[in-house]
Amino acid sequence: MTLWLSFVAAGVLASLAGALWRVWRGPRRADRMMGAQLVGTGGVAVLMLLAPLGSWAALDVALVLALLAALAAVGFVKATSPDGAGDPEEEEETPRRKADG
Amino acid sequence: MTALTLYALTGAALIGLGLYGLIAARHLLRRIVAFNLLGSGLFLYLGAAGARGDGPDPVPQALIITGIVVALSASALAVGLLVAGARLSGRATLPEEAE
Amino acid sequence: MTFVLDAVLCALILGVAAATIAGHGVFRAIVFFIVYGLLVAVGWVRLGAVDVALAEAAIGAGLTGVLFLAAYGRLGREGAGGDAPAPAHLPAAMAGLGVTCALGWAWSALPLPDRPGPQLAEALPMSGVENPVTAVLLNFRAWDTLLESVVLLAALTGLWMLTRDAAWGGRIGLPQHVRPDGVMAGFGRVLPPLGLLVGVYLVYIGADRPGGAFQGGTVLAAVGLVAALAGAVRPPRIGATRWRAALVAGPLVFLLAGLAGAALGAGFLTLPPQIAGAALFAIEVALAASIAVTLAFLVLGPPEETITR
Amino acid sequence: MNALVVLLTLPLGGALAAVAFPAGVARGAALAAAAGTVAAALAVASEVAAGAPPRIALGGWPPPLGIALAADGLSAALLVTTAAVMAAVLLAARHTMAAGLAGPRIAFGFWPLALMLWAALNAVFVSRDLFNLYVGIELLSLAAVGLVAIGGKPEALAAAMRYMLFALAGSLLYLAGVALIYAAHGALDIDLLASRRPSGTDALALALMTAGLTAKTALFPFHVWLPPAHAGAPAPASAMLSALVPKASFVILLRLWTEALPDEASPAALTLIGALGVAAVVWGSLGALAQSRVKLIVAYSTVAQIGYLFAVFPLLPLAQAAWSGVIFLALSHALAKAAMFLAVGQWMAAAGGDRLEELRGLAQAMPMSAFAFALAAVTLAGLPPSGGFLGKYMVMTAAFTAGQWVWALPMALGGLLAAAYLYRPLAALFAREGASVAAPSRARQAVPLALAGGGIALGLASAEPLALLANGQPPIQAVVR
Amino acid sequence: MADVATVVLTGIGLFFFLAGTAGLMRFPDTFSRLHALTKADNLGLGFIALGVAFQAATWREVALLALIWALALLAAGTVSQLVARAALGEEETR
Repeated sequence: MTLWLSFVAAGVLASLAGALWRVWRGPRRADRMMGAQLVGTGGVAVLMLLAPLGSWAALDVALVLALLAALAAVGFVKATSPDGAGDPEEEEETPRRKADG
Repeated sequence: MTALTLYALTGAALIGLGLYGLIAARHLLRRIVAFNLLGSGLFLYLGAAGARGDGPDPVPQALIITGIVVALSASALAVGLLVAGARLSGRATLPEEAE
Repeated sequence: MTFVLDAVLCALILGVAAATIAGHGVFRAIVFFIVYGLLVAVGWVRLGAVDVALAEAAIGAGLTGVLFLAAYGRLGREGAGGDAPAPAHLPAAMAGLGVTCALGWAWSALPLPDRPGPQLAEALPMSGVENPVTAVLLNFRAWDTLLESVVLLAALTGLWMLTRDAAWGGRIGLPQHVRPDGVMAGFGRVLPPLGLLVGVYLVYIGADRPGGAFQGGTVLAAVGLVAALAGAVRPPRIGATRWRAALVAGPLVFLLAGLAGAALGAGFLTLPPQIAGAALFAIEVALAASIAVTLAFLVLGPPEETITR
Repeated sequence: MNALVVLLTLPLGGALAAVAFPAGVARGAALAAAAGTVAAALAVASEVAAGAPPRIALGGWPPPLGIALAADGLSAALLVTTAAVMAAVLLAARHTMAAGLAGPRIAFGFWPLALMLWAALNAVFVSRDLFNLYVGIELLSLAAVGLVAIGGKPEALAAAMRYMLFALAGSLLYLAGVALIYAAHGALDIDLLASRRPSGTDALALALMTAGLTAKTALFPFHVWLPPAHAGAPAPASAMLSALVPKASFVILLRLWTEALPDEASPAALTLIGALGVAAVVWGSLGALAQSRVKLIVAYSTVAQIGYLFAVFPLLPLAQAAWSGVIFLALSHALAKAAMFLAVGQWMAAAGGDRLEELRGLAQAMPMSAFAFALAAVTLAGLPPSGGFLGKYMVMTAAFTAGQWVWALPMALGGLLAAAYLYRPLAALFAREGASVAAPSRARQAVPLALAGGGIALGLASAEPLALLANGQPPIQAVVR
Repeated sequence: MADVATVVLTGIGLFFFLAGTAGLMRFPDTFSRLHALTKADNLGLGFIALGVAFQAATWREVALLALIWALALLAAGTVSQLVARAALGEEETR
């Protein structure tokens, strides 16, 4: 079983290379973030596969990774909005920065 | 070659990459990112060294956790300086390195 | 097969790191850095260091990545969003290569020393916790951790000094705005309760199993950040008294516990074994709260809105 | 309660109070904590002087499991000097860093940052654990960067950023060395390492730690960040940054090369460090000569003075007097440099700037602070009877005893150069032109004067400090050539 | 028996990951890539979680696996919508 689970884990990791190629290529920022998102899911999957191999505590890491990947995605959407603090679903013109100077 | 050696050498390579980025990059955010790579490579090296022998040594793990938190604090302050500087100068580089 | 797994992982880590340093575009470098943190967290699990893996997943991949993304957004706002191309730098390449080769050589020359393992095994039952990493952090090397909690505070105080005088007293971070009935706002309502649970769980189990104040505190900070970015809560004003109390609670409880040991004649930072468990739990809770608030404030950054007095 | 514990915890407690409470209370709490810390520093020094140096295994866990703290003569001397400088700086800042004058932002941030800086210095001076020293210098660096940036001007922010980059790179290089040490020996305690079984990797570890710490100390060629950072901060902050902060990384270096790993101190490596020190003396002095702003002159002078500290390294394993001499140089530089920055701060407040021509004739309006600057200049140039003179005298004696008179040359040359670059501000100050400015009260002018007087007194009453330093002085190595 | 289930289910999971990556690399535009990706990685993760659950010794671990999958589903669903919106406003450059 160790052999099979390591094989699957290595396979998932190897498949992530394709996602990394998308991060490198883009062309949009959204494409890059999608690639990162797939690596995040892949990382969670690898951690799940590692759990029966070594310690089940790896699942706690997977949990944190899944949670924080969601935070990173929100951070991404914010960072690509015009004023760094917006929401792509807002329909009206996003308020320009209020700060002066 | 054992797996530990693999991680230690990866750590050593990350340290070199991070050092290169920290010195060579112009954009300050890239430099701060390089600093984080350098730090994390160092932790990987220390962690691999601590995992030798019988069973992982908890002391390096505690040191690394401390180091990770310190690195985040330093990065946050550096990012703050970068943004505040860019607000005044309109650039994300050091003044003497502006194009 | 496990070796192949490790080899693939290390190759990915190195490739991602190289892609972070090389190439054009700051945004791409940041995304690669986030990916890097994810992969390194997996690496820590492979090295048997689950405590570190938790910290790396929460801090390296999570908060640091969001910090850089937020910085990218803010730079765009200041009209400094572009990359600054850097020519190849020969001395830097030689320095990097030199350090890598030296450390690679050192690995082969490192002796396997006597480590504090036996002393640790002997002391662990008296430390008040069962997770050896937590015992090192909060008891055996408590002075490091106490100073580190002040490092966080120093970084935040320094960061707040970068506020424009006109914005002093304003709400922390950029003024966030979202569509009230939109996906993001909904996300900001659903995720935080779940994350809160995870964070508290990590703090709670830290005494016996991987986890603890730093990992749990970071997850709690992430929860606060999601809530703030998605507009579910508004960050406090920079001078708000209650929040300042939250910032110092952790270091203060830690310091007082240490001084109590000294006052009782046991010595500074000495916890008698009978009460060590309870004392460490109190320290962990206070520390996690302070770490959560401090980290969230660090990532949100100084206030931006102009205050009219 | 143990004086050493008070010394470490009181500034931390004061910093926490200064963060938690509103500005008025914060300042009071900070000053109260400062008074207590000064008393604790004196108490620790008297314990050391009485031959009972305090030593704690924190938490009751002896190394290698726990962290040991210990005060020896070197720590005691630095603790007392730091207490003197910090007391003067905070007294000076009591006025200039109040909310009314500096604004609410600075009034909030200055006090906690200053106390954290102090706490970090004390922690570094007494820690025996290499990783704990890393956390200490990180706290020190972050507080220092915050203080550089506190002024908020574009130059200050750029200077703080540059400082930050050097500090980040430096601390990671140091940490890389610490990691190698732990990997090879399973211990981080200086005393345990002194009796370790040597490993082939120790030389690399020492080289990495030294490279990192010299970047943090601003040794040539890593000095470029220092002058703008120290000149860009408000005067009380500059005084702390220039007088005290470089001493922390210097002390770690001194302990590494003489206490933890003295067997790795090869003559070639020591000569390299010494040569960089000499280059720093020359480069810093020439830089100071080229400046027209007093603050920059004083900041470049720090580059040169740091050079002295490293120019002594080749003599450390050869002659006992070199070790005490270099510490005397460090102590007198701390007192004199803080006095200079505080005096310059008062002139800037009165004259509106620090260009040489703006300062002409200021000595008539502010005789005490002008005299303080002159006394501090005597110390920096190494003229008798100052502590700077005594330090150089000891180093030069050591150089001749060791038969290495080359290392006496920078001491003499640096003195001449210092006299040259300090002549210009003194000439401007004491010019016979009346400048009518609103001078600060005599009590405030007395603060830098007291510090500068301390630099002179160190030379006049040298017996006690020398006796104090003898406690725990590392023996010189059997010379291997 | 449990081992067979694990092998089959994780194998299917791996297949979906490979398919997702292929989609991410081969599909011509951002939106079709997003569409393919979300399906593939959610299914892949689901099958792997299920496969690993057959190795779990306690129900706590099974519950944790389910929680992680649910969290990933929630995050992926939200994120894909937001990323799609963000991509709409972005021209085809960096």
